[in-house]
Amino acid sequence: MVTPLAIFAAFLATGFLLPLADKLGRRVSATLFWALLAGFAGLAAYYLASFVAAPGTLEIYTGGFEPPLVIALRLGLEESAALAAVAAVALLAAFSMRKALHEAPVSGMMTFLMLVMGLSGLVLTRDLFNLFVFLEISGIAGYALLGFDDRRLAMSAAFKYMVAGGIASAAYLVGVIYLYRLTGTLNLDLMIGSAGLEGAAGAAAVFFVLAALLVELKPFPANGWAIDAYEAANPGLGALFSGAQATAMLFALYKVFPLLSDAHLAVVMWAGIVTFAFSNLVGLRQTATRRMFGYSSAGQVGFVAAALAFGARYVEGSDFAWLVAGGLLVNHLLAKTGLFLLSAAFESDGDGSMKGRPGTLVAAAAGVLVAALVGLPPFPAFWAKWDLVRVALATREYAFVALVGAGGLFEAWYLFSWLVRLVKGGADETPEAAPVPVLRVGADGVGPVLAALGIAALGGLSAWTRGFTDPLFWAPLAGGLLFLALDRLPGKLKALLATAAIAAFGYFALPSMSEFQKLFALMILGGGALHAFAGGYLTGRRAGHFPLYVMTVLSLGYALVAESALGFFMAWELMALGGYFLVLQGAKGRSASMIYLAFSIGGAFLMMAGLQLGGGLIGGAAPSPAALALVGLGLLAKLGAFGLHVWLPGAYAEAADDFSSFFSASLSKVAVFALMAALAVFGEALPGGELAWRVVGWVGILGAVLGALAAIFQEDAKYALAFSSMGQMGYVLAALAMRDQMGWTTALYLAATHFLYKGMMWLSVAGASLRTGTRTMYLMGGLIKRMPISFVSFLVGIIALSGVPPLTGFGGKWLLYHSLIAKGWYFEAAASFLASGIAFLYLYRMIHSIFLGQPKDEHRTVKEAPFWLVLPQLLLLVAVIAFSVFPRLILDPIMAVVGARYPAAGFAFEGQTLVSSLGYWNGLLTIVVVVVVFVLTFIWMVMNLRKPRLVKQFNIVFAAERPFRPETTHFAFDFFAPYRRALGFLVRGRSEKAWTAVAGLATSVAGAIRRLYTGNGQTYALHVVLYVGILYLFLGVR
Amino acid sequence: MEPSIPLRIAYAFASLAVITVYGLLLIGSMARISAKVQGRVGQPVWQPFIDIVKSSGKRNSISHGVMFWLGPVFRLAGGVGTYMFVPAVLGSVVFQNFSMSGDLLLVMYFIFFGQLGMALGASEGGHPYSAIGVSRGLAQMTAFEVPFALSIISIAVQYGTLDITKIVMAQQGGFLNWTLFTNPLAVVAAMIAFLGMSGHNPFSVVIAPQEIPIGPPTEYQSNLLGMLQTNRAVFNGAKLVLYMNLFFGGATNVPVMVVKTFLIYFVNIFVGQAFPRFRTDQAIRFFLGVPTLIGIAAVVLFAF
Amino acid sequence: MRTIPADIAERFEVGPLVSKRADLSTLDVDAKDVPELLARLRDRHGYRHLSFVTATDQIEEGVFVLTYMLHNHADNHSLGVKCRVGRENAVMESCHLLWEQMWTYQRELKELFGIDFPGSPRVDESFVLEGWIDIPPMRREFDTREYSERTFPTRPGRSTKDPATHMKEKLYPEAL
Amino acid sequence: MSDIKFTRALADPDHALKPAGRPGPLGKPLVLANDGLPEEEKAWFCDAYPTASGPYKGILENFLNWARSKSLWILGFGTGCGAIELRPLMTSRFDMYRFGIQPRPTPRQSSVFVIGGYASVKTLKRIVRSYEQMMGPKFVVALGSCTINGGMYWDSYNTINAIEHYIPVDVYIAGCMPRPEALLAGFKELQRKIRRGECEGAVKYAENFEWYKANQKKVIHDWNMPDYNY
Repeated sequence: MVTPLAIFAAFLATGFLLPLADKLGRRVSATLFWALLAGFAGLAAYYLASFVAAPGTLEIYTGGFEPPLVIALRLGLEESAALAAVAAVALLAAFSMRKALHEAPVSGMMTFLMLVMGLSGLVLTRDLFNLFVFLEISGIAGYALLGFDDRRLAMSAAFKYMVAGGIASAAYLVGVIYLYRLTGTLNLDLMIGSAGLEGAAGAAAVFFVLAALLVELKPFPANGWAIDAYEAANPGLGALFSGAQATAMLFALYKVFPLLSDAHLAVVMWAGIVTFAFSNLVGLRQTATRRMFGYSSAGQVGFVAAALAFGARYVEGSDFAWLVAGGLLVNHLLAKTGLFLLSAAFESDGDGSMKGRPGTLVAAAAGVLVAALVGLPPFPAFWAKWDLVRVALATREYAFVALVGAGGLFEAWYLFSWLVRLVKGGADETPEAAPVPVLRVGADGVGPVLAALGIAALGGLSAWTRGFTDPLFWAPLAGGLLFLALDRLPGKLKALLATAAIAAFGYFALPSMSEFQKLFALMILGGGALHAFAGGYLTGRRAGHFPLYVMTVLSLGYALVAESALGFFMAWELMALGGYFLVLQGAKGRSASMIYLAFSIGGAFLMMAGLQLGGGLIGGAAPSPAALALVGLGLLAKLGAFGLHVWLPGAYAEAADDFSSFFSASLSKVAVFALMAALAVFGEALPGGELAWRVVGWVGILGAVLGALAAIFQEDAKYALAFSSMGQMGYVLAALAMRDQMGWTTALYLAATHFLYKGMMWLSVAGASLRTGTRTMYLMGGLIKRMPISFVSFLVGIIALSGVPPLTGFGGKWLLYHSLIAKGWYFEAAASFLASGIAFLYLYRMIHSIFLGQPKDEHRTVKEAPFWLVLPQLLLLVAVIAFSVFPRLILDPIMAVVGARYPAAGFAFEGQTLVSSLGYWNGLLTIVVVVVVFVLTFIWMVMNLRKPRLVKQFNIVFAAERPFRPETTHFAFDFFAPYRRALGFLVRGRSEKAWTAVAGLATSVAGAIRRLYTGNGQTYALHVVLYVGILYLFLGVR
Repeated sequence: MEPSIPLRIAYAFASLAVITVYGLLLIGSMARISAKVQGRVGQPVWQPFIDIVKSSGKRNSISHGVMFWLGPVFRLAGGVGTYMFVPAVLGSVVFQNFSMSGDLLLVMYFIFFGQLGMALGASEGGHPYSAIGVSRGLAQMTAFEVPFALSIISIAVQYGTLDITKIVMAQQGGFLNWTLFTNPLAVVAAMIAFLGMSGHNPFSVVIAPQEIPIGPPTEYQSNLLGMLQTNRAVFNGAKLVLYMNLFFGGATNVPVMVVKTFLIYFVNIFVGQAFPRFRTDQAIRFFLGVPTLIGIAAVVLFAF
Repeated sequence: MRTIPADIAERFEVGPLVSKRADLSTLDVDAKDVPELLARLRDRHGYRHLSFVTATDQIEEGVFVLTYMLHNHADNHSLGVKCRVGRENAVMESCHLLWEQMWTYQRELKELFGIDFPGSPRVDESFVLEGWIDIPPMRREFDTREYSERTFPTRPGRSTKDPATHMKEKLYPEAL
Repeated sequence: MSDIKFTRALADPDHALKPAGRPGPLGKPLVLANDGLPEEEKAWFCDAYPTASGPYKGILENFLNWARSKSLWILGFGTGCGAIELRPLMTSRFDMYRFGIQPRPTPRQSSVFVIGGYASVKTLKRIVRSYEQMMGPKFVVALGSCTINGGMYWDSYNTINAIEHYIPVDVYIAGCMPRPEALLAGFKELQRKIRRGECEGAVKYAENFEWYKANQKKVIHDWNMPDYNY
């Protein structure tokens, strides 16, 4: 094995040779530079490979003597991994900086090499003073590199960096001196366990070393200098700082952990996590990309340090450090490197405006990088976070968990906002604005794509090593990748393929499902396949739609069959991520997708905490009210329960029409599934007991009332349907909260029928808005004559939704009221009456405004909706009719499922009659009576019809006048003005205002904290000194 | 005991015929009573029959489309169906109708069947006033449903059932057993809702004849109008029978039913002749005010 | 006795102030001065209210006399500003910027007298007559009876009787 | 001169001024009822001409005629000053409801059109439109001298002189103004005529459609509606 000393020799030699080679021409010196970097990377890879194959450590003693006489280096698995990381980042960064490096004086390349060498030394050395030397080498190289391209801003940043670095170095030296005095050695291994470290003096000495290393890790709030450096640095250099230097510094910190007492470690842990939360909070207000990445880097590094310290404090063995801190670190360094390189390629200058929009591949890479950084599956940070939170909850470090959650949420917000700016271009959401051109970045895209590939591979590896070998688990990702590869195919073909893919998933997944899971599989996978087919309704390729769609549907499918809490949660997060991107793809999806994301991530974190508290979803854990409450809150956010619903209308409405339909009809049901499953696992007890369930019931009912009320005032068809969905899911929630046989039967029945009729209505509206080119209802009208099938579908949908017998909806109402009254929830029942009455208003308004009334001249020639939309509607229509005629078809399986959980309580079928303790309902007889009466009446009408004359739209009695134009005759705008006068005050978006206030609070706090960062070097120096002092106080050394 | 299917259908037709004739006569006599209040002689009691014959005897008709034709079909089927789901006379095989299809909830929701269909038919007429009328009607409906629902919940709690026949059975044995006396608050709430349901003053803004020429049916004519007029009788009959069953002890024979429903309907006239009209938003606020509080009180009284 | 305010007498060539009643006077003025005079009356002399604008057809003199009737609410006085416009190609300056409702009167005058007000909103649209194709009916050369006979067919046998004579004949034939 | 045309047209129903509405080879009229409209407005209106339905005979028709006479629904459209005389009919003093007469706000549901006195050309257009929108059989009661021969407006430039030229009339009630009692008498007369089967104005209108239309178009110059308003 090549001795690692060769690394230093080679770097130093090359460093000296470079100026000479440069005399022969830049080409020669550059070749030398690249050759060295490549060789270094190759060596690091070789080390890594050999240590993975044969674990062990290689101790290198310089000069042939044993320590303490000589400096010792160590090379093991950990060191080689860190070296590989440094090398990889260095290569990518150098590649990104190639132009600047080639053009600047040769000293640029030299300094670059020195920096890399210094970082390698930090990783390898086992000697405290040698560590200082490498600290200084890398530090000085860093200052120099910052200024190497001679920009004024960079020079000033470099100076501030130097000041902070100097303070840190001074502290370090002081610490090392004391340590040497106390232990008589500078070798770390000899120092560990030395009696000299006992007592206050030892603690203080260690503290100085620790403080120096911490300061070098750029902790909040003493990191103003670092942020300035990130902002000013060349993006490639930023990557190097954020990726390689942070890796090396964290490694150095990790190295000194054995010296630290628990109090020291606590300081590291809290300093790290506070940095994570607050750096990200400040990042909220940031728009300049590199500065934003600077905050993110500081936060992430703090997070890794915190995780390291946490592991050292609470967990035996090094596996935790490997999995969690290592996972977080590698995740951070690859993602951040990729992002810095992306910003170099796309950003025109530091203010966040973009030169152009990336193509599909680079956009996908950007998505992967951001998602990875935020800790979404399947990337390494996701798995790391899961473990970290599990242990943190087990050790009751709740504040720590809360900070992890908060920091992650803030980071997600600004990073995804940046991503939106990148892939959509600009900050303007007006549809009239010219589309941002795609910018071909060529070689500059290689770095980010490589980073994304690496991170994805590592993520996959993490999953695989955790025992996820089930093909169904991999299906969402594989499906997404497959369709990404097929993205060039025509949209209609892809729609068919996607249908097939989802059907295939169902075919493989169904055999292992319970009846309960099958019921939801019908809604989710069945709905997924239907909507995949409907996805063919648009012409063109629909670039990017199908990969995300297939991934989302299949991850929902996996969520149904997941056998572990982690698997379920992964699928859940993946689904949220897919949903986010699908909403973002909508023409005006920006702000809607961001709000959706915030609630998804927040909700998911609560859920994760709950799952961990409960100890696992499937496979009996002890009942835990707190776990149920947390999981439940997370699920309520996904369900769009009242108060947590503010994301819902926008997300439903602004996504592509077919996905809106899937979103509302199918996706929302997974929350119901999860809620029911959670009840099965965690028990039914909530903190607060029955009263809490009553509150949940009221949340559902309020959602039903206010959702319906908001729906009637919408002019946009999709918003109306979105609010309607919110209302309908409110009933489901209320029914679920009853937790008895009738309640759950009601909930499942409502969920299943909502899937059927809401799918019909969304798709019908999709067809209408496709043909008319608008979603605004009053601009449509009279489409019944042009789109009769869509009309019938919508009509059956509204009859079913409104609960008018004889269609399926009535069953839902019957069950709801019977169960509510039987349960003794009388006022809930009365409020449901009001809600279902209000539902009539928006349903009528929609069908009137879209399909009836006056047709517009420009819609006189529109055609029926495409076959791709019509067929799914017809299938749903058949299902609705079948379930209407024979309610047992759907109620029998539901009651079987519920019966397995709740004993029958005076509620069963007698023949075709459903009998409860309060009454009875015979669906078959009802529909027979209605149909017979209807047919007889119809015959009566036809028989009495004399000389019927079919007339045109303006052949109406218009007070002896003639109508002026269809637009002035179609009564559709502000349809329920009297209602607005009477009850409009109830729906003025109080929830929206409340959440806006919360968001406003966060951003203003961020703004206030940002004032710390004055840009003044002296202030920053003061920050650093004060920070060290305060940390010392926290240490509580007496 | 249980009649055969053909016999049951025959009974249903007989029952329907009785309620239609009675409903029309009821409308005619109420118009005559109104005339008396205004110091007029008024139209003949049988005038509704003549009007229906006249409308059905028109020689031509127009239509705006299929849904326009189906509107009155929905409406009349809704009226007839509602009646079919209500047992009209306790213990009578003939007037049992098809009440075994479902309980009170079925009736309450089937009421919407005709309204929804009619609203759609009127919409296809393309007349803005139709849509305005429907908008007002639906808006008002959601409001009066609240006290009505509370009242229904109250009696469901009181009698422990939503089965109409059982509710009537529970009220037998002397008029003091009627809901009117055992649960007066529920009856008051329901009767106020009934005013809204019937669309007489002060809740007649839906069909305001001068302002939005009779609202939803403004484009309907000829036999389509005839069907709407017929429905008015049947539907009124069904609602009155329902109210009688729920609140006024039901009926064990036809004369009792006639007397009771006549008196219930008379409340409309009594109030309608004395009050001017509410605007829609006023009506909504009205129903969600005192009547709702009365309904809540009725529920509270029996539930806790 | 009212007098013409000094500033008006100074600026415009106005005729004498003719007092019709205690609360009504008229003032003759040249057509070209009308807008300015009206503005001054409105802004400085309290005649803020425009009661109406009308025309009379002085066919003998070959002119239309336009009357702008203003009212001063403070001292309850109406002032008619009169001007003369030639009947041939009658054109008058539009004053719709002074009072918003002015354009309605001008549109009426255009339709019934054929006096044009260039620039007045909607002045060419029909006002009360829909689809009128003859000469404006309020012009005195328009023969309404002839027009009616030409346009509207009548039931034959119409005769006119003097009511007084007719009733006398009918009720008291012996008196004749 | 116009009188001659008038009487001849009534005597000779085949008299046609132009070949409007006569079916072409494909069953569609050669000239559509909305041919006079601008191109972009044609699709808004039904383009068919009226067809005569009736007169019918027989016991059923007699019964229906009886019902029609007992259920006279007046179109609530006061076309002239005479409409003021309709209001007292609703009051307790005259109480037209006794005779099955009641007002109805829309022509679709009315069977009687009361022309309330003088009809200006502008109103005539609305009268024609409303009349055509009524469902047959439909009856017209013309009230006041003005409808008969122009009355005091006989020489007015914008008031027609005989309503009969434009829509068929069943009963005239003379007077200026006729008193409510006269109106009641007129309605009673209308009921008698209906029962005798003599009120077939709708049939007459359809059969002499060209003549009526030509008369209407002669006075209504800004024709912005189809020739027949369904």
